[in-house]
Amino acid sequence: MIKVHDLHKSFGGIQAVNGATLEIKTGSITGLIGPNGAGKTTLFNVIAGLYTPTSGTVHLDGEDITGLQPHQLFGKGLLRTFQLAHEFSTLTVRENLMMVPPNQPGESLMDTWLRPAKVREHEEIVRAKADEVIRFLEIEHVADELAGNLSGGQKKLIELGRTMMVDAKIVFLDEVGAGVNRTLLGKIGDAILRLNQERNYTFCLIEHDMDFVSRLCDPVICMAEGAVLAQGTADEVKNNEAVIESYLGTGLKNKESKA
Amino acid sequence: MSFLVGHNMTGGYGGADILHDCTIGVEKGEIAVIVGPNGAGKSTAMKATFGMLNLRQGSVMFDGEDITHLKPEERVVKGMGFVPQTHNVFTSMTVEENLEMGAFIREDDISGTMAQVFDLFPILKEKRHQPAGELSGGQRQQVAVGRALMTRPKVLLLDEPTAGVSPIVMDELFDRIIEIARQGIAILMVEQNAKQALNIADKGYVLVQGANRFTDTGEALMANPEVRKAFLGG
Amino acid sequence: DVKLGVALGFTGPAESLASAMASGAELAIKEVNESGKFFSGKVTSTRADSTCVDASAAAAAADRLVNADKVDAIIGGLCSGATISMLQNVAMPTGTLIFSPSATSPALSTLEDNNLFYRASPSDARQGQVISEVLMEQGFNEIAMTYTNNDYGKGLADAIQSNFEGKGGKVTIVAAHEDGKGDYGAEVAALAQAGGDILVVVGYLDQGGKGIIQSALDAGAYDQFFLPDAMIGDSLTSAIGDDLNGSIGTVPGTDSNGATIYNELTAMDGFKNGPYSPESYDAAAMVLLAMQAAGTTDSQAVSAKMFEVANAPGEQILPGELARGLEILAAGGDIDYVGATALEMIGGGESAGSYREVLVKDQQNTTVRYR
Amino acid sequence: MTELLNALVILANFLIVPGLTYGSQLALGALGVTMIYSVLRFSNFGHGEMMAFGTMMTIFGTWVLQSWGVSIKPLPTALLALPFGIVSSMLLALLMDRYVYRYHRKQKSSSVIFLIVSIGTMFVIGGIVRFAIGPADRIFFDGTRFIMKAREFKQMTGLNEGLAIKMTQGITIVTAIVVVGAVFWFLNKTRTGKSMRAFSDNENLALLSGISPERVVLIAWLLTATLATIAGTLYGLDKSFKPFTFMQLLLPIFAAAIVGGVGNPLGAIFGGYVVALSEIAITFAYKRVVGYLVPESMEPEGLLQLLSTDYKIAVSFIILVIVLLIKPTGLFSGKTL
Amino acid sequence: MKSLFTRYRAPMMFGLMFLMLVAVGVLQSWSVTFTLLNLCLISAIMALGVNIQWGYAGLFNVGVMGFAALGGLAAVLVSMPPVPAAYAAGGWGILAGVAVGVATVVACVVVFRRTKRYSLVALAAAIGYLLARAVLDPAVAAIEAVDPSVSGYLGGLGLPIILAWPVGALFAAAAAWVIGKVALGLRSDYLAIATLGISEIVIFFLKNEDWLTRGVKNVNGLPRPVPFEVDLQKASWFQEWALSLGLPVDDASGLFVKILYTLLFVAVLALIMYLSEKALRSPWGRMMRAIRDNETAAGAMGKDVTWQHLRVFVLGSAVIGLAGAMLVTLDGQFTPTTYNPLRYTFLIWVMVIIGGSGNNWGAVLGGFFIWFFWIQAEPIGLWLIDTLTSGLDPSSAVRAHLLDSAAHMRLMTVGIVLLLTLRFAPKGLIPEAKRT
Ligand SMILES: Nc1ncnc2c1ncn2[C@@H]1O[C@H](COP(=O)(O)OP(=O)(O)OP(=O)(O)O)[C@@H](O)[C@H]1O
Ligand SMILES: Nc1ncnc2c1ncn2[C@@H]1O[C@H](COP(=O)(O)OP(=O)(O)OP(=O)(O)O)[C@@H](O)[C@H]1O
Ligand SMILES: [Mg+2]
Ligand SMILES: [Mg+2]
Repeated sequence: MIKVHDLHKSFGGIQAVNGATLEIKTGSITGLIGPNGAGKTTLFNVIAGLYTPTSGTVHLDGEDITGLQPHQLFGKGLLRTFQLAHEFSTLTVRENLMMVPPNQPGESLMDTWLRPAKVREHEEIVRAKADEVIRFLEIEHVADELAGNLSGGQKKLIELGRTMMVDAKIVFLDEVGAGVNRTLLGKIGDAILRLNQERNYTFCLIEHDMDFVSRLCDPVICMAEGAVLAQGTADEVKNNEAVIESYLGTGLKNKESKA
Repeated sequence: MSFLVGHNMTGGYGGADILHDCTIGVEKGEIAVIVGPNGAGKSTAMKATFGMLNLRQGSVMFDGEDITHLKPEERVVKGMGFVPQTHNVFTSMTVEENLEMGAFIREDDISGTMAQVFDLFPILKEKRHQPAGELSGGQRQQVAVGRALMTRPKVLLLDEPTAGVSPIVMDELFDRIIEIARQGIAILMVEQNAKQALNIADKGYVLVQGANRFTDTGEALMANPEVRKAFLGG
Repeated sequence: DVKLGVALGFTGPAESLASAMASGAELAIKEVNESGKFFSGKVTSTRADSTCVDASAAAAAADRLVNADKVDAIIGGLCSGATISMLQNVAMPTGTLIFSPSATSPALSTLEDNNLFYRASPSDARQGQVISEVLMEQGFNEIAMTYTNNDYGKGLADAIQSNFEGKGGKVTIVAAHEDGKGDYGAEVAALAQAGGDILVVVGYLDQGGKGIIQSALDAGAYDQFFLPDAMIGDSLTSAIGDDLNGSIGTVPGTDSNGATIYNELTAMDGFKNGPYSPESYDAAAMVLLAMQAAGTTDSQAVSAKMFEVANAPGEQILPGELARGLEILAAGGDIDYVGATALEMIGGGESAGSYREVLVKDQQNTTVRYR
Repeated sequence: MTELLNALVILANFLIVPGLTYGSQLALGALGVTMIYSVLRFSNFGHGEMMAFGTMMTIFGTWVLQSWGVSIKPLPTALLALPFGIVSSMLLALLMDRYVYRYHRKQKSSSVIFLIVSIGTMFVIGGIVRFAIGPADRIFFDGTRFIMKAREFKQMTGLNEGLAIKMTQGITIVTAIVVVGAVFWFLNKTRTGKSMRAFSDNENLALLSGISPERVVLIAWLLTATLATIAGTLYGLDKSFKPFTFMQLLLPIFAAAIVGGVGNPLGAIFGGYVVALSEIAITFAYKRVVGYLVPESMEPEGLLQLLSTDYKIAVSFIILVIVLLIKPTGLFSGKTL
Repeated sequence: MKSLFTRYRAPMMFGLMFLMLVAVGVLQSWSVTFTLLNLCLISAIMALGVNIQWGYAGLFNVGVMGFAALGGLAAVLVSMPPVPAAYAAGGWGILAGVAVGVATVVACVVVFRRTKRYSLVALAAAIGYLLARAVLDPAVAAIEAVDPSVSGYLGGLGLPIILAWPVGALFAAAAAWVIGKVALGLRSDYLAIATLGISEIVIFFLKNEDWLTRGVKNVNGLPRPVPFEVDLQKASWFQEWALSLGLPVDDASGLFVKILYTLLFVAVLALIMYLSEKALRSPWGRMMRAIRDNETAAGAMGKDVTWQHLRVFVLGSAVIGLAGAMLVTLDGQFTPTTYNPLRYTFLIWVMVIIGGSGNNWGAVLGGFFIWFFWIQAEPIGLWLIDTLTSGLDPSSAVRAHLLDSAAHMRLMTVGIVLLLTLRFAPKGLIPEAKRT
């Protein structure tokens, strides 16, 4: 589905992504791990059209999508979430979700002014959809709260929820887990699996919680210094020396010597 | 009487109450961990103990002194340090300047502490002259913690310090936190990586909808099946 | 009793002129009151802010004067735009007389006004001729010119240029300048490069005009200037100092020494004479005298008397002699109001403008001759 | 050779010296704007009038000194009175902050609200100034006018083009550069300066680092008042003091601040020069300059003026727009709100 | 109680405004009331225009002045009678010049598309500019030579001035489109200063291109959509009518005309109000607010931010242009020197913010409120001074000085009103409602 070839992105002197080449298979849930600053988020941003690459190409189903605008990619069914939550702070949670579906009739002024009926009925559909998502994410009690007033984790949930408002081909999740309660994260995991199986979404997710990664992801790709360090099944990657060395580490030293 | 304690705190952000008669506290040299679902009020509780929202009821005692009515910056001077969950770095300032700001209230020479922070988070040393806004999520988190460490506080409040940091750094961090605690500093932190956190915790709080649900030692909470299931993800 | 409205641009670009003008008008009113010879008791006055540039605000102010304060006539309109707005939106509908000290735009000569509009300052067209004559006679045939970028400046500049070139002179450059903008480096630079025997500064003496002269002198670009009416005044000579000596200019006036008398009057009354302050005095005086002559405040009747009062034949009336004027008129006699600016009405109700040729000698505006 | 020199002298006399002076004047104003912008995060429209106020106070001081017969020729007396002006505008600034801005800080009002509030203060201060000293035009420069007169220069060099440098021009340019340097050093090197930047970056976190907001704000206002007074006085010395012009000055000042990259002192001064020089350079008539450079035969007829001076201000804005299009956050990549 | 207040806040505010206007009618005169009211209405429309841009999309447009002026220009070009002599003198020249200009622009675009080289574009532009000048200058000179003191310009089309209103909107919209294309990439204050600059440029154009606008010589005596008072006063039917009302004919005619204007303006305001309210409460409004909150996220959610920005920018500007045309119609004259940022940009902004940005009703109220004080501040100020100094004996210097500088009370009063309002309504008189 997604083919990234020899991608480079540098900010001034910093080589954020440095010759990354990787593929995301249709229908897969690909995990992307790697040390802080490995270039994962930057890679996402390049793929999703937020940054233009210094060099290299990105293909979606064989079509070259390098340098397309985010909204164009959205049109092609490529969605993403942000690592640092990008909620619409003066919209309520429900509105945050309802604004997502593309070309709603109500978004054209002409229709708004001339065909209110059509607009109204479409709104009902969208609203129903939004409520469904809200229920799933267990945030009914803040559905009408301004998103700006949400807790850190709740904001992350909205990030995820927005991607569930439309039928996407492929969804990029940047650390949905960070700051989300583990029990809920479990449920989110289930959701991802379900979306993947029932609606055959393809997923690519960045995550630092290895339990979560190994539960969902196959394959798992580990980046370091802007390039692919290792890839394979979760276990293969977990036991890869380099990965352990640079990313996983060997657990707590002080724990036992404590008290 | 704990070293730092927020007693039966009740209050919110002006609208409906978020905290309902909630109590959290920590002793010198002790690590206390707060866990709970999203939106439970963990961050709010932290902010409350730091005087960043006004309580309708309850008090905050620090070192045997009632600080309920002190401004945040005054609490800092008294020796409290805080790492918020979000917006926890000066994006337009370089990593180094961020750390310097952390040490703002200190008059003595800070180079020593800065060196310590740098060998805790080597990546920061590389990026010392880069604006924090350009850092990656995890790197920012490290800057944030580093900033708080620079104050050399008597008590350190951490709101999800490990959110988004890689496992290796997380372990490093926890190790370091243990060390800090050993130096007799009280540490109160919110964690979603609850298992690892409770592992090293002397005391644990489970908050639900702004109220204490469970309070016990780390081990005990880990052992409690109900807690595991409902809050630690099985 | 009679009530006059004094509507001038107290705020905005011309705010620095307004105060002295208002005092001028009020001086005339005071004089009339003290004479006690006015046909209908006391004359009172209210000020209103016509803002110079904001036509809407000007109309609103005038509306207030006429409909709320119930004034019988308006002295004012400092800038032409505001004046026209007041004339068309308020004076004409309500049939109120309006007499402007300083609106010089040619447009006002041709505008439909059913005899409600008068002004104490000559239209620029005439001054254009005079100035180019003077320049020629003084033997300048290459001039550089800068004008303040409004209807007065532009109008006069046009007039000067066409007349001067008509007489075979050469205008090396005509550069506009904006009032109130502090720095005139650019204008002076351009003017200096274009060259010319003298710099004609069509501006206001405490605004851009002064700025231009100052920086032209500083940069050593020009040392002789030509000063049209709005540039003649003691504030300029004292501000610039000796460097201005030798510059020449023209200002409306006759051999009557109205101007000097007026100067003394202002000194006695304790305010500083300024540009268009004499005109304001004359405007107020004219309106009141014409009312006296008409024996009523009805605009049309008063308007009908304007020319009689302003022009010969008749006893000449200088500033400070309003009492005498009133007396004569009361007795049914005829007067020729000369006033501070040698006022002379011509068709369209504006000052005919006989001119005084001025030479700046040791920091004084001295009269060369009249034309 | 002399041809070339003459040409250069023309440029120096009519383009560079005035340009630098005006540029410095704008820069000093822009600095104050930048200061408030970078610390309190709003564009302060009151600044022009604050300059007027400071200058007015300095003038009062000058009059008093003159009445005592104090003088520091060749320098203008006003420089002696400057401290008085500064102190009084500091007081004004603090009063304003106490009774106007502080409330909105507590309210966490958005920056545009602050902007509108500052327009309010602009009206009020403007009123005060016009009440106290009136709208009229005032000259308070004493001391010797020129460092070098055009005539003297000609005699000195034997060139037939003159170069004049006014005392005020000298003072202005020097002060501007010094002050900018100082501010830059203060913001980026001193602890207080950094704490101010920190505050403007993330207020909450500043609290958590023990930085007291009120103190930061206080310092910011004191600095701004100082800058405003210096800028205004120098400007008034060079031209003359007239309240209205200060309102007019506001736009080019903002242009300078922003084209340079708001929140950046270096940006301020460069912005100032860009605006000022571009104004003159583009409306300049290059006739005589070229005349000197090319042989007699092909001396130009026309004025060789790119645009007539009517468009002077438009020009500076065109430049500004172009700069922004190429560098969307100003020459020195300032911040955005 | 408080909730009650917040709930009926808007109606109460408007009620208050209404009372103030009535008070003026009673204390000063009804004619004054309607003069005020008419300008209040126009201001309200302008404020709406700005609110559409700022309140909906967070576009910091400080070029209001320019768009208003373009609207004004439309009034001239549509309504003034053409000047045949001028057309004869230089009509064709102008046409040719314009053609060259257009050609140049096209050329530049093409060159840029082909070779992404700014240098070449600049070259093309320069050549085009010189060509255009070569063609235009003689034509312009010829036109401006035609009887300069009264015409000296091409004049207009001599159509009814009402038509100028939509045309004004079009002018502004067209300009906005170009400006938007160029400048909308900029953020917050950078966009602000850019628009400010461009608006200044527009004004300088209007001031100096006499052949089109008469420049600073102003265009006076524009035709009216309503009868002239003087004609009414002569008309017998009107005299009778006035008599039956028991009003003096003069006053009646004045009022009559003003009320006609009021009706026209109210109609326009109502229409625009309806449309924008509808838009604001629609999914479109939701999308705009989302974009305002976070452009990156909006983009990632498939909204074409640039295009939407351009669209509101154009819409808002069109409304401003419309208001500009209406204003010139009411003034009956077009004076380029009038357009200064304080009055035509920042005052409008004050209206929007005081009213409560993001809220149409707020903008309208702000328009009324601020214009009211902008004018009434003067009598209020005078009265203040008078009462304050009444204690002092009339001849005392202090009193004299104060009364003399009373005019400055105007701006001061406006300032104080502004500060107090924001002090007690920090989010504006009618804050943006939280929609759910
Ligand atoms: N806008 C930017 N300007 C300059 N450098 C940047 C910018 N964005 C990212 N970087 C640098 O690029 C590198 C990769 O950043 P990135 O956010 O992709 O890391 P990451 O893999 O997402 O790390 P994490 O797991 O902590 O999120 C980092 O070293 C960061 O400092
Ligand atoms: N600034 C605010 N204004 C109003 N309500 C707020 C604000 N911040 C948080 N809340 C509300 O308070 C509740 C608790 O928020 P808090 O941030 O304390 O949750 P939390 O326990 O930290 O959750 P998380 O683990 O996701 O960070 C949430 O329901 C949220 O909606
Ligand atoms: Mg990342
Ligand atoms: Mg939290």
